[in-house]
Amino acid sequence: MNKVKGSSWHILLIIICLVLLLPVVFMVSNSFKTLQDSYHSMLQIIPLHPTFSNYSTLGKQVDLLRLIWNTFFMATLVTLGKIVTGLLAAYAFKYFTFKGKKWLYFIFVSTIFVPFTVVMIPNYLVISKANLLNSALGVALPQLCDATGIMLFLKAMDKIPSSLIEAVHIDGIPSYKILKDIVVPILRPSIISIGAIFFINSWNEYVWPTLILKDKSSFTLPLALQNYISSEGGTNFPLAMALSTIMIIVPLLIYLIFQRYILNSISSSGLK
Amino acid sequence: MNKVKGSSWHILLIIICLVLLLPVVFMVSNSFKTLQDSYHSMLQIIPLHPTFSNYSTLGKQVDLLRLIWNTFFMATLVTLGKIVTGLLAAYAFKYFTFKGKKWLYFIFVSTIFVPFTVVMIPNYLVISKANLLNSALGVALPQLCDATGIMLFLKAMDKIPSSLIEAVHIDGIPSYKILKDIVVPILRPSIISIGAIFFINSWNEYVWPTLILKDKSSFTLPLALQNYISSEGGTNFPLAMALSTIMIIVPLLIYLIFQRYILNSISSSGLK
Amino acid sequence: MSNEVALELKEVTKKYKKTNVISKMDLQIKNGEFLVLLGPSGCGKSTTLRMIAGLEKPSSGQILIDGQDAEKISSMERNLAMVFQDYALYPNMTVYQNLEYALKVHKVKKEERQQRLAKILETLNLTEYQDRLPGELSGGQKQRVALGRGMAKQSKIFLLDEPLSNIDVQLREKARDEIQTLHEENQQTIVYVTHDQLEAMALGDRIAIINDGKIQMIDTPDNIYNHPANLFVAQFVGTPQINILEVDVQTTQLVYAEYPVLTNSARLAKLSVPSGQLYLGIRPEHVVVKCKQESASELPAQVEAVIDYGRYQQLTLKLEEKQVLKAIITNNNFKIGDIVYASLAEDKILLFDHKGKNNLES
Amino acid sequence: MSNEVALELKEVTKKYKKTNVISKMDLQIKNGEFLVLLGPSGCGKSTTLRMIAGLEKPSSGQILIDGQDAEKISSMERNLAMVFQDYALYPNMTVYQNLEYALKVHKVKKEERQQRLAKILETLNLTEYQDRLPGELSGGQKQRVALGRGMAKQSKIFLLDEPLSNIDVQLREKARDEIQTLHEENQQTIVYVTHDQLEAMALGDRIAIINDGKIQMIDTPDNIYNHPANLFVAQFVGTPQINILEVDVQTTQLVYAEYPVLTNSARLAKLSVPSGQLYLGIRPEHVVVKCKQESASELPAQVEAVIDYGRYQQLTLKLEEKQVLKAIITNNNFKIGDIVYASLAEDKILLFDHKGKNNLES
Repeated sequence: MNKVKGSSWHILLIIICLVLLLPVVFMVSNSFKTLQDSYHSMLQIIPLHPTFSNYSTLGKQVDLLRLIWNTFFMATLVTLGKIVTGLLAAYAFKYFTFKGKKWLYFIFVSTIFVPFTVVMIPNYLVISKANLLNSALGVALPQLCDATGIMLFLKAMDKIPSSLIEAVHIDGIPSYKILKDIVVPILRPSIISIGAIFFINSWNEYVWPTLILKDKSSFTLPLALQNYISSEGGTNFPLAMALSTIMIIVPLLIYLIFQRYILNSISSSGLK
Repeated sequence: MNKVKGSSWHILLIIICLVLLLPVVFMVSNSFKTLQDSYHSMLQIIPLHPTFSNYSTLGKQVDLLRLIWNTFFMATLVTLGKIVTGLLAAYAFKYFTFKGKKWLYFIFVSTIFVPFTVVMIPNYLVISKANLLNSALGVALPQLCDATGIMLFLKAMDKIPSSLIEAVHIDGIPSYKILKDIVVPILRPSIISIGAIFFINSWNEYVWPTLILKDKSSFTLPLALQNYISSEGGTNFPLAMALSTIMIIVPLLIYLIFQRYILNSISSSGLK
Repeated sequence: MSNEVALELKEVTKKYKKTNVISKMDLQIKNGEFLVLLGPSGCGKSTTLRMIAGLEKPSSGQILIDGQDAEKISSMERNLAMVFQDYALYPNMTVYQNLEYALKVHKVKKEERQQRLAKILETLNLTEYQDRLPGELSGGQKQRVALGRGMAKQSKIFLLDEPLSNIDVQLREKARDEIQTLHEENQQTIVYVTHDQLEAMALGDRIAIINDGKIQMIDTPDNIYNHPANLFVAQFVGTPQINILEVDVQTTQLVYAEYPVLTNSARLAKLSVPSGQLYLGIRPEHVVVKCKQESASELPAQVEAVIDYGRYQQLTLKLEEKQVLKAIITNNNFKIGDIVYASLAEDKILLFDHKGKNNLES
Repeated sequence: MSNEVALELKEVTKKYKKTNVISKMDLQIKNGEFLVLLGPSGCGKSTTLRMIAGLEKPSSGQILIDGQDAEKISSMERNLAMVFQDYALYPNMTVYQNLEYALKVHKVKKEERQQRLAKILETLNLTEYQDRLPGELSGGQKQRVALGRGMAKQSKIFLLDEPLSNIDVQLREKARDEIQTLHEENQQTIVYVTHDQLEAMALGDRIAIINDGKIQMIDTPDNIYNHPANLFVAQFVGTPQINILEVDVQTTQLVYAEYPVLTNSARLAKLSVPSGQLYLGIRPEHVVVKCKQESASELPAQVEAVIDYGRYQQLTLKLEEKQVLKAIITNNNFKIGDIVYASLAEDKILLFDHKGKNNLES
């Protein structure tokens, strides 16, 4: 790739980066402030009197491990479900031919444009009738497949040369083996990074879980966080920030662990 | 592409499609039911006594046009912001070289893994200090750039052969002209479909706008909808369904208008 | 008789969106034959191969494999192997695993697998690379692995789709020799697609030249070069291209401009073309270039370009009215701008009718 | 003197991740010269072109354009045009707009633009396609548009990166002639990258053969073919490849196996190679094949393969111990399995030292 120096572009990027990062810095910094400091000097980046007290208070008030486990379990369930259904559906769309395929695909993609907010109520009724309130499964069930996932996997499958699939067909390999032995191994980086995105989205989900998870013991992190944000913007601001900070640890760990796959699957070239 | 018949795959797709569609059908159907019918035969697809009364009641209770305009204006603002910043940043990442680029990119992508929920509170404080509560701009401002958009545009730019950009460089065309005359026209289908996704996400946004938009006259559709869903699952269910149905009209229209671009940009091949 | 034919196409037609890519193609391939499908890009040669492989279905017509209707048997049961232009190696498997995979899925016993593959790896000089991934191989090595994967199946029919087009020119000659040796040793039926006429000439027992979805000629390399069935075949085979002149038929001779280029009246009489125009084809190596005019049939020309290829030289001669004549010579005494005289070897002249463009003597 | 040199590379080195892609390359290109950079893929020829274009920066060394240090001037100011392998046409602009775009941005007046482009479109036979988008053109047409875009800039130096590799073989000959004609008319300095030796021989005033980031030889096509500087050049140029035999130096003769293949003692004396082994190179057209042995220097061999290319035939002969000898003949009387005798034309024999592989006589 041709690389040209461009200092004005460099500055633009740094500004965008700062805009994206500032709230995070601000959040972490306030989680180490006393309630008083946070109130008086909220925008101060380095705390005047750094303290761990918010974290210890939090540890006393809520069962942090349980919260993390609940969130993790639910997010894992959703992620696995979306990966499996997404891969199967994308594979079927890509490599099989049948009547009405185009129409089916058209409808599939249209569901991307139907907001989850809107289908939440019907879903709620189904879950409640199925007696799955207060369970991670109840949260996960209606999310086990979604069109976005199918689209992302379809896009990823564009990278597999069609001759590869044809070669396997001529060799008479059954479909499920092609998927298992050829498609999945080749798509591994894409699966990991798409999976990471699924996981994070589910990890952060708030509105839908509030409907299903009423019992405090089934709460996920975003629900617990909401408890610290009263309708008018936070009774105990540093405490909320401490919980927020805890909440981003797992996503960032996932990013760090899988960064190789994630960064590569974004742009195959040009950033080396 | 080699296309093989696969009836079991066909069935799988139809099932997934039904799972995705059923809540929508259910929602539309209930919006035409009387309160009583909806209560007694909620799962009945075709209403026993179809009625428009829910829609007319809704028309009396809320200013629908204002709601739609508010939502539309906010979503447009966010979409334009994300497209402009995303394109500029992606262009800079792709075609320019500077020190620390890899690090900057690493940080950029990491912000995808920082949930908006978590940075909501700091953002809220900034917006409230800037006196932007109850305004669409207040909702839009912290969302005017995001790393996901940059990633999507970077991915789209992979499709532009590097030789094309090199050719323009040798011809001595300034960067802004390359972006305007070459990159943007070539990426038009991607810009439209990425823009559509941005728009829909913003259209459906609920949590963040509730913090900023307190005044009823500034409400967007999801906020109004929430008013019809009391904490325990809906006092007037058909009314909520009617509002939901109205809410999906604009997204679906956008899908219908731009379907050519959207479908093409998902999978460049194999679905013809 | 019937079991001598390994593969047969009967009036096969393939349509995409109402345009015929292949029109009523008939083709018989004998057991053990090396048949090359040759043609320009988009002529339908790859589509033909893909239909034989079962990757595409004919819109109409029949494909018979070993006398059986191919439509009733799956790609696998056709008992054929295919090498793709991009090799289509499984990137997640080592060389050995690539060769082994199909056998393993079809439950060939481990011992037999090992024996078979050891021999193939040996033959193709791949033994030392057997644990590498395709990404770690050079183009030539990948091509050999693709060949090996096809061989491992021990199928009767071997299909090759431009297998040499992705490897370095310098290695192509060696790879081509290897394919030929393999064919001699295993005597499989081979259908080989290429757009490279030299490759086709070197490899094929017979060559089928395809254009516009139709077989233009199917014959041995020698006949295709020396007795092309029509103008397309004549122009497609041979570099530099055959020279084509428009000539007038006169009672006892053929005349280009005012020069009588063919005076053999017995030959002309056989043609039964009363009068009018013909296309005359003469290959560059049959154009004799002289410094002085020795007979009235020699065409005066100016040397426009001289290319020295080492083994031979190529002259571009300019006749009257922008007509260009290329000549291949082996002792170059000419310079750009020289006025020369070109004579066409009469017995090498080919004649094509002006309308149908078919060879008038074949 | 200095203004005769259009382009100069001085000890240019290019490293990627510590491996040298180009090592201390020196190169002078004269005004109006047509220089071809020829080499196998990955040899560094494209990198060289890209450094000249300013798309890559040398790790060390200097590039001078018209005597000016290129590092101090931008790609644009280098006053050069480039044609890319994939043509790099702007897909969103018509043919006319593609040609016009750079001129428009650089504020060339509308009238002049129109005049210049009309002429170019005319020359390249593109006038009727000027309103089409690149997507609606054939490969050959795209290639002409890419050429035209380069011509529109009227730059002094024209860089071409394998411009013919993406068009049909049948059209390549014509396209090549066109490029040559354009060069003759405009007398621009051309640097042309290709991996195709025939293309290089046909086009280049001089050819620079590159391998492993180094220039192996830079000379006229004729010298490169007949007096290659080393074994690499000898083997890279010419199809089929030159035959290489390992021979022993004896006082008055060179001996292959027990056959004295070179007995010219005066020539041997000049070599000043006391004894030991040499590589002997002989091109296939200089191997004479006979049915009967006439002298002791002729090598007995068996015919292993016969390929008829129409204009000539290629024999693959098997000597003792798996050594293969290829021969080009024009009247084929041989069949596979025949026992024949091959004599090597003494004055055409090339000799390379066993270690450095350099031509001992050049």
